[in-house]
Amino acid sequence: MNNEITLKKKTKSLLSVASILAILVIVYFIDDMGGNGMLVTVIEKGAVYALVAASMNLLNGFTGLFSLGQAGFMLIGAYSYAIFTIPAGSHAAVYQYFDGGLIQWSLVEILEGKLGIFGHYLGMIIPMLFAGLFVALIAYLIGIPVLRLKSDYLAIATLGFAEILRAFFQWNTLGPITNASNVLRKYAVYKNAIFPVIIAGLCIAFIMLLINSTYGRAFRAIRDDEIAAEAMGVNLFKHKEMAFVISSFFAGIGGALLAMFQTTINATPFATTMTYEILLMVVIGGIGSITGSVIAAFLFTACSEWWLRGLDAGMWLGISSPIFRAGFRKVVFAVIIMLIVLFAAQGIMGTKEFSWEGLISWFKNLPENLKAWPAKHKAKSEAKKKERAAAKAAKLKAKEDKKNSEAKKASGEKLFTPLETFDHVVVFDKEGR
Amino acid sequence: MGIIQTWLPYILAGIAVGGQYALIAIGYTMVYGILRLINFAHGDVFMWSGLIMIYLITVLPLWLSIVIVIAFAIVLGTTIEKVAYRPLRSAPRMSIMISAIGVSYFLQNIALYVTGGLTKTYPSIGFLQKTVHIGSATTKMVTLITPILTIVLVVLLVLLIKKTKIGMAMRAVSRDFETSSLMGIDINRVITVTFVIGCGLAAIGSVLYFSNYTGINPMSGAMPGLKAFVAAVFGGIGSVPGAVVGAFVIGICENLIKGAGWTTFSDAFTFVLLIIILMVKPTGLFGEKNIDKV
Amino acid sequence: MKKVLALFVTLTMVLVFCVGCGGSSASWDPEGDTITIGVFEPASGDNGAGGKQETLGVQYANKVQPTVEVNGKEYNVKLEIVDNESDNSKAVTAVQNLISQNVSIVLGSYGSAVSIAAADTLADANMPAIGITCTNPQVTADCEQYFRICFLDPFQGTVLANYAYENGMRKAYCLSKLGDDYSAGLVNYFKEAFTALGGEIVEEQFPDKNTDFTSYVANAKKAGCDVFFSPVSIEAAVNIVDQAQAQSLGMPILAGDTWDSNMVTAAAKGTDVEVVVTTFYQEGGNPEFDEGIKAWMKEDSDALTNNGGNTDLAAVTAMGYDAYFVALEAFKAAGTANPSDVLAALPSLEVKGLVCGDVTFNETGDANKTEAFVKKCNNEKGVWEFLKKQAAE
Amino acid sequence: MDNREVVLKLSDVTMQFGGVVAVDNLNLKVHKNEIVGLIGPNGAGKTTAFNVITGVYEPTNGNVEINGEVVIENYPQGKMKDTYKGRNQGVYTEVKTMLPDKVTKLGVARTFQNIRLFKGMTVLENVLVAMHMNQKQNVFGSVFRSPTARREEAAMREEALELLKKVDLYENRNDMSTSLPYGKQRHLEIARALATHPSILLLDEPAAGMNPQESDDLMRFIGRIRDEFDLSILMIEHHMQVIMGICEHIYVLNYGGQIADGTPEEIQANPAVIEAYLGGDE
Repeated sequence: MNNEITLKKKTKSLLSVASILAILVIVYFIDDMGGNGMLVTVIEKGAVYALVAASMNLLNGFTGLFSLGQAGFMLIGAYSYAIFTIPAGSHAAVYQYFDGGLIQWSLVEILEGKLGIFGHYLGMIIPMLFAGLFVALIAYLIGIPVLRLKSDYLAIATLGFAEILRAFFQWNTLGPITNASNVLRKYAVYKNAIFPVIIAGLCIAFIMLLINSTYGRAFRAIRDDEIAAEAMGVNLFKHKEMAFVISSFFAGIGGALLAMFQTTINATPFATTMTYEILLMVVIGGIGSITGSVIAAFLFTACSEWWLRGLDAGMWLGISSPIFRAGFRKVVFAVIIMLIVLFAAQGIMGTKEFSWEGLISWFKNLPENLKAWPAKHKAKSEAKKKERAAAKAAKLKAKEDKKNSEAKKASGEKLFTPLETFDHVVVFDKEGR
Repeated sequence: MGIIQTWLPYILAGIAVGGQYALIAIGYTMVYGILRLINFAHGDVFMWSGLIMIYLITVLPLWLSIVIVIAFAIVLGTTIEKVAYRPLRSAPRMSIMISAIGVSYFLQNIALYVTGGLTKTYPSIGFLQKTVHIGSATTKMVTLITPILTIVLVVLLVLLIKKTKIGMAMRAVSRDFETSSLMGIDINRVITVTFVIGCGLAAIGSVLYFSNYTGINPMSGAMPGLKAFVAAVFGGIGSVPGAVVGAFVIGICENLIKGAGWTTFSDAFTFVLLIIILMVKPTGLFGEKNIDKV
Repeated sequence: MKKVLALFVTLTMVLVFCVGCGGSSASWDPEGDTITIGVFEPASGDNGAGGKQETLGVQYANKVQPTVEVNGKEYNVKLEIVDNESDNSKAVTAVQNLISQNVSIVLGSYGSAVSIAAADTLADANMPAIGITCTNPQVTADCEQYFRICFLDPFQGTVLANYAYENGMRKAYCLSKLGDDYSAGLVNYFKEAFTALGGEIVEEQFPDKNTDFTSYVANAKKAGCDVFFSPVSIEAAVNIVDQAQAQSLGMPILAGDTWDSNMVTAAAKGTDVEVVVTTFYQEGGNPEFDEGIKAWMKEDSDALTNNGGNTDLAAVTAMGYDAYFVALEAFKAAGTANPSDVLAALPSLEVKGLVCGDVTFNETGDANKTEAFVKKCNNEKGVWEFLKKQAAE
Repeated sequence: MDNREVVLKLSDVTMQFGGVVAVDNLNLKVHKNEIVGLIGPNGAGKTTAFNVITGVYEPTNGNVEINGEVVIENYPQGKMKDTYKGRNQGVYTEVKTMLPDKVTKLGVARTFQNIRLFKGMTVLENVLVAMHMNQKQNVFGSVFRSPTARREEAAMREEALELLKKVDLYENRNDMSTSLPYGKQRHLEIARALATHPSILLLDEPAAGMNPQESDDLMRFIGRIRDEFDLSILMIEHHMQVIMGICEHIYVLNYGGQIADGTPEEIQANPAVIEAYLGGDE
């Protein structure tokens, strides 16, 4: 069943290059030939979310930092990109309540004027990189105080920062730059779905390479055991800050791509809900697997925006039912997510990553696995039965114990004795003796 | 006198909303104290208590509705604990937090489906919504009742924790989970009781809160929940009096800020406060310092 | 061999994925027997309530007139409804969803931000769209595909300012929602018009998800204003009315079309809060329509729920009803339901006999409207009372 | 007297948690290439002493010298000096602290009482993490696999594999660290500590859970690595056989306080120690 497959390095590279090219060509032509609009939309949005989910996974899955600031960083990224690429001629219309705003030029136009079409794309790439770098800078500053906090405090503090950022971007005083509560639009957007796919692909490749580098190993060491990592000479703060900044950089790029995808942005949707959605993608894909995050991002987008829409509209897969009304799609979605969290905590990929060997052997073993499945299932259910029986026995015993202890209590024995104090057990400051 | 006249309405509003946050915050702080878990779903239990009230009041008398709402919140809270948290108790901390977020997402979406996304209006409970005059300010009766009721409930709760056997068990479990289970404390029972108390208080909070701010939609629980959590952190998580003090501080400051004209940042302020307290005194006002095992 | 096999497997997978989910984006098929109209409305999120009421109008119209004769052939009209969740990031996929369902025209949305967000996608597909109650000028400004049958914010803001000034109000407290371009925009136009008339403004914003309006009401009182202008969503409206009552606000509340909802009247019933709104339609303007839709809502429990549990009409419902007939007229005028032909027929379209008045479009695609209805809430009965027609000048 | 160079010196170290004094005025010296034992009943404060040395806890009083340099120091003044039991009154210096990773960089490596391996990693990766601090590439070089980075990575790998051979884990190099049997996990912890190129090694109960045969092997192993890597070793251990077998000098703690120190023979004859051990539950 477990026939190991090994491919030569050259073969693997060849396969990778071929499939990447194939995907790019296909994406390009589907969009170019005006193929299925929904498919293209899902590819675009999926690519953006794949990048953001991967960046969140770098932080949550690989460095063990439970950060919930992703939406806030995307917000900064989206705005930093949009502000510098709104054509000069559109400023008056976009910033209609702020006399055309403060910035009166567009990088895209300036560079296009000098360098032609190449300049046009450069004019998009530079603000995008700027968006990433600016977000990285903000993240660096936020990281200094926040990263000293432990798990859940970190989560709540990053979430708080994201909310503060959102209020800040909606502030009327900043209106001439951010357009306050009003939407930003007319900024440069890509023409073909291949653009977000390539950018997201490159960024995800960077994240993959990082994870497999010696720094990535240090990140994972921090995740597995902070104290041991520190004892092995890993500078906790420096590495956490590094992971935080890099992750935020990509969240910023993701935000810029999302802005392009949406063609208009305002700050309202970049709320906690968005972070939660990204987090759920990471969980579905598997915490600690970039491949999983990517697959989950596409699946999540396709399901929530496309395949399950029928659940809202009364008709799905040819089944029509009165319970299929507005909101049912989200209920189904929430149920699926809870099932995954509770019963398949590993998600789709666990901590495994994509490899050609894995894929081929999966296909090869598929028929056998399918055949073996009933037996396996039977074994599993039997194991579960046993477990249940054991649990029952344990419960009975516990009951008996309790009875005994109650008897003891009755006979005047204390229920619990003062704790012995160990040198390294949790020690409290207050309530000294 | 002039200053008091001007600011009285804000302070009153702050005290009222502070009391309501306090009732929610207790649930957060007690659960965190014992399970070390931010129960993200707590705000949604609060929202659901409000929703159920709307449906109940159409068929049942008021007092019975309130009783059933409290019972419902307790059942919902303990069920969440049994289904979503208990199986993950030995899992990494991140998993159980994700489960909490998942439950919150689930409860919100169910509410969205049931209500159809429409804002429902909370039934008016006659005497709570009566208008009263205090000096220059005019307000609802509930504004006055909330802080009194909150303080009475908190005193009862503190007595429960300090004087009864189950309270002692709760304190022991929050000290050291494993050791207390070795000492023969039924951990599951303690946790259930914690959820019962937390959710019951949240349900009472929901009656007071929604009598004051009458619109309920699926997201109604999110913001009060988050603020209550911040209050719990501010007061020192695990400490009941701390959570109450924190809630009043947040409620009053928030309204004073609005009164000062900084309305854009009234919500952001809560988080600024959170971050400041985490930087300066991570254990909060009354928190207990603990040292990690090595 | 393995190499080839693997490559083959990947390619087929990718292709299967594309084709399997694909299907081509063929436009309308005249040989079939249906024409699809896309309804792009929020059913959840901040504007869920309004979006649902607007959708109701379209649904009722579809019930009244389920077929249309185009070019001598009778076609069934089918509605394809998507939820844009009042969220810009969902709006693009939602409208794309409609386009890929081969709709011939898109109606909606309640809330301008989502309409603006969808504009580029509609333009890419060259899909005509009719905004029903999205009043922000930016919706149609740069989008040739977007038309609308309602008045605009600059108009409405001016109307409201005129009304306020004419009734002796000189200092206005303006409350808008942070991050909501509808209320921010309307407040802005109101401010411009009101200050031009010589009035004074106090401006504040409340954050997302806020339900506690105590301090805002207190601020308005503190500032000694004459009118409380808050053209925000229905969700906030209910809470504002409630707080205004609790603190005896002592000044009228003025709002725009969003507040024209039975939920507001329900909240104001039995209180002494004075609520005045401008709107598109006055109940009673067309008795036949009123009776018909009320009867329908009584029969259809879903519709009744979506209307907030009673049969009081919202102006947006009437507007939704009109929009549907405008769409049908467009098909007739185009002689086909091909999106691009419908688009070509829209600018010169003239529709009469609608419940909210006749519709013609100007060069930006906006309806030519010169008057808005001003209504006041009757606090005893909990219904709207027609006050007057107010013009901008 | 021992005239070898002193590599690790603790003076007046006191560690107090709230009202609990976990380590009380500990004075300890480790000479170059010496193997020193730290013994005492459970809860005597041995691990806490390790945590003070490695910078995990900031001592409430006292200082730590590594290779002749004071790296951690805290002599409180004023009201505090009466509160704490540390008795170096009159001497006040500024508080000096050091994070654990810096201490490791100074050449002090440690193992843990309750094994702390990186659970999500293979045996080889566990060792490679410990070498991370000595590599010089920045993150970009490392991500883009610059020639230097490749060379460094290759060298690290080679060294790690060498190390694994020495601790008998070469065969298991690609196994997950948690899948190893208990004894091998202890070996891996030591290998990982060695990979940081330490001059002082702190072993926290390396023989815990081992049978006599295994602890014999461990004794020989510790002696071997001391010679091979030129180490000075401070170890906590309960197996008297191991302690008496290889330690040159032994310190005995009880209830945080230091009750005796000396050669194994002296310790075995010390009445206070016998009292502590027979009176205790060990």
